[in-house]
Amino acid sequence: NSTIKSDAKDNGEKQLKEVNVMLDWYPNAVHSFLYAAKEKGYFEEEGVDVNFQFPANPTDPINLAAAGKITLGLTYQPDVILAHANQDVPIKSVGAIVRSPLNHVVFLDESTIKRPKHLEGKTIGYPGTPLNEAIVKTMVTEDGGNPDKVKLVDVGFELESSLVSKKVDAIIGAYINHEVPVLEHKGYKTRYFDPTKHGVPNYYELVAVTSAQTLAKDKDSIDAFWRAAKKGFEHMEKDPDAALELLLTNQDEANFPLVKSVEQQSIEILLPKMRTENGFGLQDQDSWKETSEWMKKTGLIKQVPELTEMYIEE
Amino acid sequence: MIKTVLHFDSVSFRYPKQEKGPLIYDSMKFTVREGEFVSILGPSGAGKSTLFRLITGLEQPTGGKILLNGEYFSNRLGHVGYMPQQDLLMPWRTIWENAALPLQIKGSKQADMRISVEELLKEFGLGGHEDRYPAELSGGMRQRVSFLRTILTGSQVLLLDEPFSALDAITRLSMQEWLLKQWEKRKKTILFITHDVNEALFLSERIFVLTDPPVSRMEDIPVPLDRPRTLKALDIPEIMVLKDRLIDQLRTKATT
Amino acid sequence: MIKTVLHFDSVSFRYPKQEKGPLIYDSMKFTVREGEFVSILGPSGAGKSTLFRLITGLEQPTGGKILLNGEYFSNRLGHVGYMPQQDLLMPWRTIWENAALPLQIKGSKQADMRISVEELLKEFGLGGHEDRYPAELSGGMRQRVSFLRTILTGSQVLLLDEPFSALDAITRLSMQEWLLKQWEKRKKTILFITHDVNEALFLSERIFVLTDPPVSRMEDIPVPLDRPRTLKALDIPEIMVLKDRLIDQLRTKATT
Amino acid sequence: MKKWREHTYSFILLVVVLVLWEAIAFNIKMTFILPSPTDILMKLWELKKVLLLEHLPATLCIILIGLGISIILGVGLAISMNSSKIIEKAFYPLIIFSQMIPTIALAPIFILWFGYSIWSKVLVTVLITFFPITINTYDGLRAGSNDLKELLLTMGAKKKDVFLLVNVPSAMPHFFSGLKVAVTLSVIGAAIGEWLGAQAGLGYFSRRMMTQFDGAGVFAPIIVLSAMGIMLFLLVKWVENKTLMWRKSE
Amino acid sequence: MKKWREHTYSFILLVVVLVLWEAIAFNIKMTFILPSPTDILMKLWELKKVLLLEHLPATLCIILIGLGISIILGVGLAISMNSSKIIEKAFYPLIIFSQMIPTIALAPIFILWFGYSIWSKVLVTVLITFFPITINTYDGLRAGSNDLKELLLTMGAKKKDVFLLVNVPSAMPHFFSGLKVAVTLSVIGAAIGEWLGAQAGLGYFSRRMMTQFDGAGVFAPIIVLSAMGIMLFLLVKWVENKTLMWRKSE
Ligand SMILES: Nc1ncnc2c1ncn2[C@@H]1O[C@H](COP(=O)(O)OP(=O)(O)OP(=O)(O)O)[C@@H](O)[C@H]1O
Ligand SMILES: Nc1ncnc2c1ncn2[C@@H]1O[C@H](COP(=O)(O)OP(=O)(O)OP(=O)(O)O)[C@@H](O)[C@H]1O
Ligand SMILES: [Mg+2]
Ligand SMILES: [Mg+2]
Repeated sequence: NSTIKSDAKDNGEKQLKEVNVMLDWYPNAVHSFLYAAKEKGYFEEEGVDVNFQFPANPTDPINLAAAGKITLGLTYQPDVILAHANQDVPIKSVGAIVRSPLNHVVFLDESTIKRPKHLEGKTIGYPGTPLNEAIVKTMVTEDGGNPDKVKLVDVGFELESSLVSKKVDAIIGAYINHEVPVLEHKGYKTRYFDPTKHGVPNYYELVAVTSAQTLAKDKDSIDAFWRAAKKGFEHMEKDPDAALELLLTNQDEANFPLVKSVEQQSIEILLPKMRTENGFGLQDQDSWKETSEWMKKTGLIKQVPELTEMYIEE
Repeated sequence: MIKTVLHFDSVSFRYPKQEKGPLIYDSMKFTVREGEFVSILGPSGAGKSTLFRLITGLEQPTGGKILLNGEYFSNRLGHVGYMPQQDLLMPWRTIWENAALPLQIKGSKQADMRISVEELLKEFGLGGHEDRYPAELSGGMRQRVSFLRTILTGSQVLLLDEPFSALDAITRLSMQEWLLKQWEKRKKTILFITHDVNEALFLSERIFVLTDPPVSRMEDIPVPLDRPRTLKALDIPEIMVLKDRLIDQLRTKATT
Repeated sequence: MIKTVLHFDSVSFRYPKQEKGPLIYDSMKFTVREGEFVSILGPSGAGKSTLFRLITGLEQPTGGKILLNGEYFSNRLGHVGYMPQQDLLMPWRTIWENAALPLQIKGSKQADMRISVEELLKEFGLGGHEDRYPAELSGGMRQRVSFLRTILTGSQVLLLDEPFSALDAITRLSMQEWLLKQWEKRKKTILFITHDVNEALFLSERIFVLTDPPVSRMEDIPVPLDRPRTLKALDIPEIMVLKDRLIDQLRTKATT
Repeated sequence: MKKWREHTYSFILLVVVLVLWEAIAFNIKMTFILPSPTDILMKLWELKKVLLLEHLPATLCIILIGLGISIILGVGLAISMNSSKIIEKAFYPLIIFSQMIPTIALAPIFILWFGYSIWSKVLVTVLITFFPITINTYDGLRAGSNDLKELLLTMGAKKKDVFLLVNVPSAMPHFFSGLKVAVTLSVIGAAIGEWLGAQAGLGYFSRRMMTQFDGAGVFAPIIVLSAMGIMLFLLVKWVENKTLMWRKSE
Repeated sequence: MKKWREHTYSFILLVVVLVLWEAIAFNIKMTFILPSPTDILMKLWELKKVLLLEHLPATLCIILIGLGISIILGVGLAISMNSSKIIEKAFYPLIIFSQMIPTIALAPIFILWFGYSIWSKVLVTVLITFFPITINTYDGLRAGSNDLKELLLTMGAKKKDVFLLVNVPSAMPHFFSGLKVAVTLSVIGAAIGEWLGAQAGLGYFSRRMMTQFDGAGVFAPIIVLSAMGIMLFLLVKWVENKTLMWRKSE
């Protein structure tokens, strides 16, 4: 595909503007719309040349966006709020991609856990982030349980293995569109609780952020990127299988060890959470407000940041 | 009958690393009896130190057998007291600790060791240096520590490789006298490498003269002197003749 | 007028580590002129090697001054050729490489070095051993390599610390003769530590006799013999008397 | 007095580094990535109780147990390999192999075996630190002078005596080199170990702060960790100087 | 013939370890945590082209550049510290300090400076590997015999000569100990470096497989990584034996 790109340039079309995007993780089904936009040439049509990078640390997309090293970073709404509240990190969310949490409390199907209250006395593995602690606490409290009776263990990178080797009874920080289907693929049936059904606000799992400076400088390219992304999403929505195929064949097998059946399942779960009547990506002040206030209530942040500082309205 | 302490039965030897090189010993035979004092003379590089390495068991003969006290051991290590040509003091041990090494290996008690070692150190003119490290001693002092260490092995057979080469005439004389006294009192058997013909004549009952390698026979020369000997005795005509003969012998061996 | 090569001007010395210990030299004075051959005798531990360390500049006097060629240097290193008592060969270098060390330091060319070193090795009876490592040589052979290395410094002043102590009489004689020839031909100044009174008498013009420390004056004894000397010359009555006097001197010094 | 003067240079360099750091941090103005030394210091003061009383002991415990096991294991292996060609031939490649495996890949296995107890963290520390001790001690044991060994044999010394009287003293300087590297690695080892799952510890705390965009909070526990590591290092150096006293008299 | 026999033991041990591993893996039946050797082998075969032609060169490149810089830096530092008390006093604490900082804490800073280029990975490798080289070389330089140094001084040798003729040869065995540890660490260093951000490399590939819960896929690149590390180690050992030939004749 690189030849196609250079051909386009040679043909004397207007200079493409470079846009560097850092994904929230390694490429997977959630990024289908981006790869679709790239492969279908939507980005090029809009006059931007998009490069994808993968982060080493979960915080890299925010940090590097703030430092101006990348144009856009995909990250989590609560992290954007945290970054603002704790350190005044100068970033703004430009659009919501996944509109509700994928992060669920997951446990094995055979488990005796039936409702969040049952987590009392159980051990839960999590990747060591305070956000997950707050989610568990909110859920257990809302269900009438005592959150102090839940034992949380930071299991680092090993969510799945800690669960299947029965070192923990449940995990949080696992995604229903990735960990759950992967476990199923390996022969482990699981069940899960949706945090939004148990007192946690319906926060955006995935948003795209940029720095205030970059926004001022590259507003046009970002807008162009977003228009193309929307087209990509429309394609993904219309023909998920084709979009997935684009993702899978986009990179060679060497760099792309995805399991097709897992990603198919993933896309099914994702689509309803990405779709909105008001147009893909649109952000809602209520979501920012609700989430911030919940975070303040649980002690994750000390005060609610200025809402308009955190995102741009279209 | 006097016991045979050491017997070389057609011993041949070459250093394993010089596989293609010449033999140093070629089916050599000799015998040393209990209580003898034998000096070994020979040109530099003849194989004197090598002889000691064979006797101690540090090297194994390429051919033939070495008998100790009439018996054949395939592992002869630990049967004789050996003073090597280099002093080989351990730089990380004090003089006292260096000297006490053989006692320590035998597992003697600290207290017993202290007394005997300190006494000997004093006798050898090393009193007051017990707690210094070898690097702080003069060459002759180090040699005396090495000698002392050999004595403390308590072996009945002593192999001394140029033990007094770094000592001045006076210190050397007193060490020689000390050694003779020990030899007489304790009935030790002593093999003594030296380059000093006078020393050999003064001390020993027999003198072995080595030629350049390969050596297949050592000249075996008895010393016709009674005990106790004085230095003056070396000036009597008979001994002067013997001395000249020895020097001549060494000279011819060295030039052929 | 004959130049003064070495002058000790009230030199005092004690090893820095023995801060509280006795002085080894206490305001000692002496002078050595160009082309002299001086032997140094003294009991073990008297300070002979220390004297050399002072001259070379490895140690600095606690008091007084050392003049070389009439000049005072605070750093005397590199002005004289020094052969230490221990052979100090580098275990990781072959014989040839060990001997060539001083030439290498001076930056001589490989090719030039090869010839001169190999010739001397042959002359010292070490031909054919050039490529072996020190661990494979006999004690006397190592001493000759060390001696050779000192000669190759090419210095006009040589300090030799018991250079021939590990050699048999014959090899020793040939080395002595070689040294004398060099000394006469090249007008070297030589300081020579030995324990062998005969050697001192045979080689030198003056003999310094050290006492036990602290030394403030060395006995300075001229040798009344013409050159070239033969070994037989040592047996003439005048020398026999001198020899007895030397031995007596050493003995009294050692016992007081 | 002299002791103090000796440290002047390291102090000057330290100040230079700190000033430079402060300047860079001030210029890029991104506390969440590169906090300035004063930020860190303030954070340190703020968190002093939590860090020193809660997290430091947890980490120190892992480090000390890990190092203890490493020394025993490393020295033991070095001795066995030194005394038997068979063991050497068999284990040497395995030991090297053990070092090539990124610890993180083994994390799930450790946890399978040890759960989230201290032992999985200790194991990581051991895995990282035993290697320099083993290699250095082993190389050191071979450095003993052959002449000395032979002399001891002629005195009727057993293999054990030769070992204790020649090999061990000759190996000491090498062993200490290895131990110094190991002590240093142990700090990282413990931190990595804590990332595999922990409830407390300086590495755990630091990583937690990373998710909070709290740059100073990330570095404060690391400063404590480093201080502890340097202290351990100096301790080893002190023991080394005491043990190898004879060196000075050379 | 003899050469082959020498390796028999290591071969036997290897087989024993593999069989045990296979048995354990078979028993716990959790391929994604502990894949069996046969699983890994099959995966290796399946991925051979990708691993050997694409990811191996990427990682090897990081390792070689990193080691090269480490050797230059480590030896350079050791020499400077050996030749000047001031430098030693100033840098020694800083060098130790540099080792105590968990690399991951520095990752964002590296990336800020170098981006996701090869240099952030090389830097991690250098940070991990230069230390054993520095410490060992430095300790080795001090191990030179004083008597020999003095002898050289009397021959009019300059500081430089003494250094080259005594310190360097005496430091060689120590240097090689350090290099062996460094080579081993370089493999982990490169792997960690790749986790900080990479698009290719064995460490990167392994970690990606981790997110896929694919045990055999995690271990296959590690096996390649280890094989490469062992090869490098053997190379160093071979050079060591060539360089320290005189040891044999002792
Ligand atoms: N490096 C040192 N540190 C402290 N004391 C030393 C040192 N070297 C020698 N001495 C002491 O200085 C005194 C003189 O030693 P020196 O080596 O000069 O004697 P020497 O006359 O050469 O004896 P020898 O004939 O035995 O070689 C001795 O008492 C010795 O213990
Ligand atoms: N470890 C060794 N490996 C190989 N050859 C050796 C070894 N030790 C000695 N040799 C050689 O064996 C020969 C005899 O050496 P040896 O040490 O027995 O001589 P020596 O009679 O003691 O001489 P010296 O009087 O000089 O000490 C010499 O040619 C020497 O080079
Ligand atoms: Mg000999
Ligand atoms: Mg001396």
